[in-house]
Amino acid sequence: MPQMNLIQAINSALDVAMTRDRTVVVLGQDVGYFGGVFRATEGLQRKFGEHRVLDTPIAEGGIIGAAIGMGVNGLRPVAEIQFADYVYPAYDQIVSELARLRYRSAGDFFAPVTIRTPCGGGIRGGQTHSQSPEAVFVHVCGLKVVMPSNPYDAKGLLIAAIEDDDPVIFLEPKRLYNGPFEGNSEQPAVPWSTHPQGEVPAGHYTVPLGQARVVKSGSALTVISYGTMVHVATAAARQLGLDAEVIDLCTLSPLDTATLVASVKKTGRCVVVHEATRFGGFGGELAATLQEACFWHLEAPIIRVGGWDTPYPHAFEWEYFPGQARVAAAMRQVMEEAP
Amino acid sequence: MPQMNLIQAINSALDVAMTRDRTVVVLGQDVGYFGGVFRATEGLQRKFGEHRVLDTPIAEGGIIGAAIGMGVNGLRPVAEIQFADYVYPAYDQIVSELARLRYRSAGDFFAPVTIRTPCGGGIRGGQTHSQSPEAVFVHVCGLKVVMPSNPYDAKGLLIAAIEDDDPVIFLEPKRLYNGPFEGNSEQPAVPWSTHPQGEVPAGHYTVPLGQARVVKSGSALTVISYGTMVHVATAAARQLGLDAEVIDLCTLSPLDTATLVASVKKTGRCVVVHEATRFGGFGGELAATLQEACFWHLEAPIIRVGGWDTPYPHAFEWEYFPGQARVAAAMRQVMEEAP
Amino acid sequence: MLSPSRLHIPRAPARPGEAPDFSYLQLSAAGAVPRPEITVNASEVTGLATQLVRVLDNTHQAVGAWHPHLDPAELQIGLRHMLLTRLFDERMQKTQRQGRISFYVKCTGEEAVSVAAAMALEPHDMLFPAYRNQGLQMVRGQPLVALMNQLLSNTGDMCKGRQLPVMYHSSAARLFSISGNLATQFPQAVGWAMAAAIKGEEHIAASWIGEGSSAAADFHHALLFASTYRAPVILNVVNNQWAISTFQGCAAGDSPSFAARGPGYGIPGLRVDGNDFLAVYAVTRWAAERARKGHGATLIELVTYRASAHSTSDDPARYRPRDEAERWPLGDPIERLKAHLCVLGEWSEPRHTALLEELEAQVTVAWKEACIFGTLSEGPRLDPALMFDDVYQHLPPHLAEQREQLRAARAAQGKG
Amino acid sequence: MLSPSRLHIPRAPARPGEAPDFSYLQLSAAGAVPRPEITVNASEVTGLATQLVRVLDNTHQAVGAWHPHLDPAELQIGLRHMLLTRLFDERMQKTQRQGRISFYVKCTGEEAVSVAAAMALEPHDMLFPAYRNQGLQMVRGQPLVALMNQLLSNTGDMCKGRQLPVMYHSSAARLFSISGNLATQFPQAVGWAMAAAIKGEEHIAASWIGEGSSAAADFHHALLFASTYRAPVILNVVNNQWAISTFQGCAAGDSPSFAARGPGYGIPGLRVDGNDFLAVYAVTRWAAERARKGHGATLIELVTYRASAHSTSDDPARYRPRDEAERWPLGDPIERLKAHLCVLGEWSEPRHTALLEELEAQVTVAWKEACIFGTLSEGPRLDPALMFDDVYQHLPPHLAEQREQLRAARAAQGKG
Ligand SMILES: Cc1ncc(C[n+]2csc(CCOP(=O)(O)OP(=O)(O)O)c2C)c(N)n1
Ligand SMILES: Cc1ncc(C[n+]2csc(CCOP(=O)(O)OP(=O)(O)O)c2C)c(N)n1
Ligand SMILES: [Mg+2]
Ligand SMILES: [Mg+2]
Repeated sequence: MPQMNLIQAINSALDVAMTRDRTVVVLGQDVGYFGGVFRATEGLQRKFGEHRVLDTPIAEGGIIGAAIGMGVNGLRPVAEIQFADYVYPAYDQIVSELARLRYRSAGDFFAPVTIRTPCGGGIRGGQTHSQSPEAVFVHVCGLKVVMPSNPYDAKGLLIAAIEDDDPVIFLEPKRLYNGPFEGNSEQPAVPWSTHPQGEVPAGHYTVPLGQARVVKSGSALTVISYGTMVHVATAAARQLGLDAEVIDLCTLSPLDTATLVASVKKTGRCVVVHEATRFGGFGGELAATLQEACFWHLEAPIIRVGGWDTPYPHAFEWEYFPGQARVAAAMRQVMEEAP
Repeated sequence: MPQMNLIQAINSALDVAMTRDRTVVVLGQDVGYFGGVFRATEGLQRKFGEHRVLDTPIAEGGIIGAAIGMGVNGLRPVAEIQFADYVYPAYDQIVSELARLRYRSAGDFFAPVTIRTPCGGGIRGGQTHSQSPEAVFVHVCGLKVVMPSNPYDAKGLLIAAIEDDDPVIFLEPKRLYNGPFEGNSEQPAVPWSTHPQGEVPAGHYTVPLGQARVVKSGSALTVISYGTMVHVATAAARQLGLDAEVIDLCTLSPLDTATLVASVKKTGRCVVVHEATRFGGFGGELAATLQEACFWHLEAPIIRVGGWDTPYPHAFEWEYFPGQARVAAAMRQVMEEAP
Repeated sequence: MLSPSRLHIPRAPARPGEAPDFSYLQLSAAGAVPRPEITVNASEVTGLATQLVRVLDNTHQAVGAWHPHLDPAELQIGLRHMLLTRLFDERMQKTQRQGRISFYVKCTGEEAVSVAAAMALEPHDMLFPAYRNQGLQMVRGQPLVALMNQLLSNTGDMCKGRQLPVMYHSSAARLFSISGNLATQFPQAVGWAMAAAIKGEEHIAASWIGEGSSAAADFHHALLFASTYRAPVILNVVNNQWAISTFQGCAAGDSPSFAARGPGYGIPGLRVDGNDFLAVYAVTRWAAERARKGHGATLIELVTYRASAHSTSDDPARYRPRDEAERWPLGDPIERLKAHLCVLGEWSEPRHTALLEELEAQVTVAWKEACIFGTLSEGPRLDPALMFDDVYQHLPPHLAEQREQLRAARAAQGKG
Repeated sequence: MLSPSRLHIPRAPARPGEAPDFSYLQLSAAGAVPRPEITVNASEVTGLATQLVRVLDNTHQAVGAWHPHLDPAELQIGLRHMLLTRLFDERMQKTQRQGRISFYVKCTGEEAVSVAAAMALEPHDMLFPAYRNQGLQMVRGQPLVALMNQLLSNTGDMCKGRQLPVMYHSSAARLFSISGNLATQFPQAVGWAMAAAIKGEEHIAASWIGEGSSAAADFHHALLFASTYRAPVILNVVNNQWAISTFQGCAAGDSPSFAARGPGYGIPGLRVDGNDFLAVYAVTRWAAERARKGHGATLIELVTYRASAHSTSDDPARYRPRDEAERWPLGDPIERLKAHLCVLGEWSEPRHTALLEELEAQVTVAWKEACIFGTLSEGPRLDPALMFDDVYQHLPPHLAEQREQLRAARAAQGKG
């Protein structure tokens, strides 16, 4: 099976989707001739032509507004926002229009738009190239929100997102583009080619939206995470020698609550981990839901680990990032907690 | 003491702030000559002149962008967004600029902008005049987020917000503009003049930001809420004859966690109520924080009540709205819950 | 702040208690404005952005290069659509006053803007309306009962009770779903047109926003994307002089006109008498041909006047002179087309009266039929559980659960 | 989709492997463009949006109505600032290549855009720069060490380690904090200028964005608000032909120029040779006087060329011909001013060499001093606990708690 890094997997997903379905079009800043600043769309314009891979002006609101119109007219647009930090100028078109079109027209209109955007820190991007804004999308009903943690899932989820008739916010943890990352920037980088999830089928397949994946089953505690933090959390559990059940959400909304509840009922302990700032973050939804559903099974409070409630500072990237130490501390706490 | 409804209290706060401080300016759509579609700025332009009460073009992003510049240049702008549903075109300027300016310049620059906007449903406004978007602001560090539940607090909090050097999102539950509302649209409307919190001092006072208020102390369970839902929750508890401790957050961010934790530790039971859609809503943060801080005191899971996870539908406003019945059901549940 | 303010404040020419003043309006004589080839470059026709295309002169004759030479039968159809629009508006306003619907928006005085434009377009062209374009619905043959059902949020409501009144839609009639968020449809129309071009189709898109809404970012995005990709789209700005209480000068600033925003993007901007059915028709037709033949977008400013309140929630007497509407210099679009038809010998007072009666009866019949589907207070009601549909294509588990909760709660209350 | 696409796709005139082609550029001869009164209306000077204001002719003489008649000493200062900007850029680029700083952005070839403009403004005027305007920092006397400390995120960093390199600020020098989000500063500058007018002050604001950034909604908001309130502001669009890999034609579409967007808003749009120090100075001065005297805003398009990569993360050879920079028809701003001074007899090769040496030494000394405050890999480091400051004016409880957690965790690891 071919080895792909996460960028190549995204590229392959776009290639496969565009080959199978002539209505799939790609648009965004620098995605055409250049192939994208992260090379996710490399070669697509050459292969599918300038009319299906469009370089756009730097106007995120215009990109999504136009993509909605294209979607209404029978195309399946995949829009790239160059960094998740720059999605906010499009927030109105996404929230007020894209998410609500099917609802407000009682199903008469819809726009199957997929919005891809690199998110997360760990590349010295400072406060405007590091954000993880999933929380401001999961709260918007009508949107689906996806974040893969590896090349295999990335390709399968992206194809599923493109083929889905609902709008999907597809967040790509850019720190994982080249290899898995366990949270230690001083360790030598590992490429995806050394990782089983770097094995990616060349052709068409989907990873269904709306399903969480048990990365590793275990009985001591449940660790719920997504994106980069899946690797950090797995490593932290390994480091502590804990038999953790690690769950990768894959799709954040709609949420696969059943899988989470089953796991927490089994283990009785739970840590939720994300890279975004914690206050008002998606971890709140997860912890709130699980304490309600699993209250009588819980042996310790559910603990959330997230980025500090500050912008992502350039110089203190690794003190900001919720690395193995912080995740491990939380795991230790839920294991030890007693009245 | 004068009787004021919530609109008059807002108007009085603006009047007092503008009288005391010549740098306070008001801007927004229809706020000038007309006095605002809800009349919140009535009479201000006549009193303070066209140069301090500005009618603006219909460009929310431009309003906040300009307000930031004004704030940087020594003014204290109070911007009105006509409905909270229309704040999204300004989301980028709010999140990327207003919230981060002090941080990114290490305190060298800041913009003391207050953004007032009517939120919430209950006035047959349909999906674009009913939203409660607090969750997409509380997650943004650097912003303060406030929602009053009565005229007295509204005036005191708004003056505090204007005088604060941090940016404040000031959400006004429009269903409360004319009177308290306990969630039953079929009951005759009650004006604020019949309510003690409709007594509002004419002059200057502040209600400090960052402090929750115990509306009614009690021992059976803690009910945490804000805005319109404070009244609904209080009525639901009364209806059930429960000795509930009802807490009005007043400021959602930064959150007065200490008051909440103390109460939940005391009562051991908690219901969180808001009008916004539940999934990914602010209730998640509250429940997650409290189950962590009060785990060993909890005798039942914390239950959240919110709007359904759909847009606010015009015809089913009262089925959508989390009224007394739904809140009461949740209270009953936390009181009865057993393993 | 010791010095007096130096800020410029745009002022409405007249407020309540003052005499209406339309001297700011630049008018051209009927027939005075040249009609360029559709292949023209924006920079060659910048004059069209400040002149005013008019066809009907003071004697109600059609004159000049923009005269569209329509068949009288066509004009009669236009008159019928405009009259129906007006009668419908009046009746619906009344039903709102009676508490039968929650909200309404009239387009009185602006009927030609929508009716003439829709008639100048092809059935397959896609329309992206604002909330004040009911004439588009009429021309595209939307049944009055269907519109009324939407206004009533009743069991026949095309929106399943989800939208405020007037937020119609019909994919079959190629009428896009109306949004409560101003101007968002403008870049969407451009995207739709881009898709039509990508698919190699000849269909074009057209969209309408108010002059106040032209301040929105979406206006800029629409012009920019239309320019970059030469999208086959017509972008209409309906300048009815008011945005709720705010005078058009607030959104215009020092702009020579709203049409004048076009040439800066390389898009021709045309200013047209929005109360002149023939002029609106002709200009729309020109822009449609231009778009269809691959020459790109056109920005059209339709100069008209919002003769009624902003909506049923508004009282214009608070912010503009009471008699301003009467003093509007471009007259009434229905009266003007009627007079033209009379001059042509193709219309008469008796025919007009008969038509009015016919249309009123039509509205009355439709209203009765609609009420059978329920009103705000009476008759059948949609199942509230419908509120969970169409959030997504397929109902996800959490919404299924919430729907169950609602059903159970209603059952417990003896409802549903 | 059986038919071929009819969409128009804007194309760069040349891509790698093709011959550079600047035939699309409309140039005017030096001295050819008239200089209007500052009281002029936008509509009277639409021609200025497509012509090109130039002062320096082919023989390096200053000619025409826009000749600002600056003192040679002033010109020498301008040359010094531009040279310092370039040397600084080159040295900082090298330090990035050596891994001493994480990121850098050069403005090579665009030095006049910032230096001449800043010199034409008053010290109390407020500047809202983009990330490629380091010349503004030089003219406003920002110490090199302070700039370097920011680049290094070291213990002397004005941003306390929070911002990417080049995101400088100084309230004392009236240089606004640079944002990573494109164009957001444009409407902020307008708001600042509105406040100055409200306070009755004579200070004006100026802001700069790239031509690619003019696509952002903020561009529209800025022009609109500037027009509505006649804000005393100068809005500069630096057209350096490229936005990363995207050619200027993508944001321009069919627009005659970026300056041409102005007149549609009633704002004069001037197109100026951005590599002609004197022309940039003269046009900025004109716009500043206009703003200061209450005649409102000006939109200036500065036609220049981004001679280097977009940033240290970019390789332009992937998307444009390698020799494109050399073929840029408007030359190099430093060379041109130098030649002009030489022609005036106010400069010479030996003086130039001496100045270069002096400035290089200055940069070297500053770098050594900055390194004492720490680099990415060596020397002292800011206390990470600083990251919790300035989120709010006063530290709220939850951040105090998080700061404690960080301190405790670091102490446990034997750090901090
Ligand atoms: C984004 C947004 N901001 C504000 C509003 C509130 N609003 C509704 S209609 C209106 C005035 C619109 O005026 P105009 O565009 O001129 O259209 P007209 O009503 O005159 O047809 C305003 C401010 C809104 N619906 N959407
Ligand atoms: C809102 C936003 N969108 C996208 C980006 C990513 N980005 C950074 S620089 C750039 C190109 C800007 O080009 P231009 O405005 O021409 O300025 P130049 O770099 O040429 O000086 C882009 C797309 C961003 N920083 N902000
Ligand atoms: Mg209007
Ligand atoms: Mg550029």
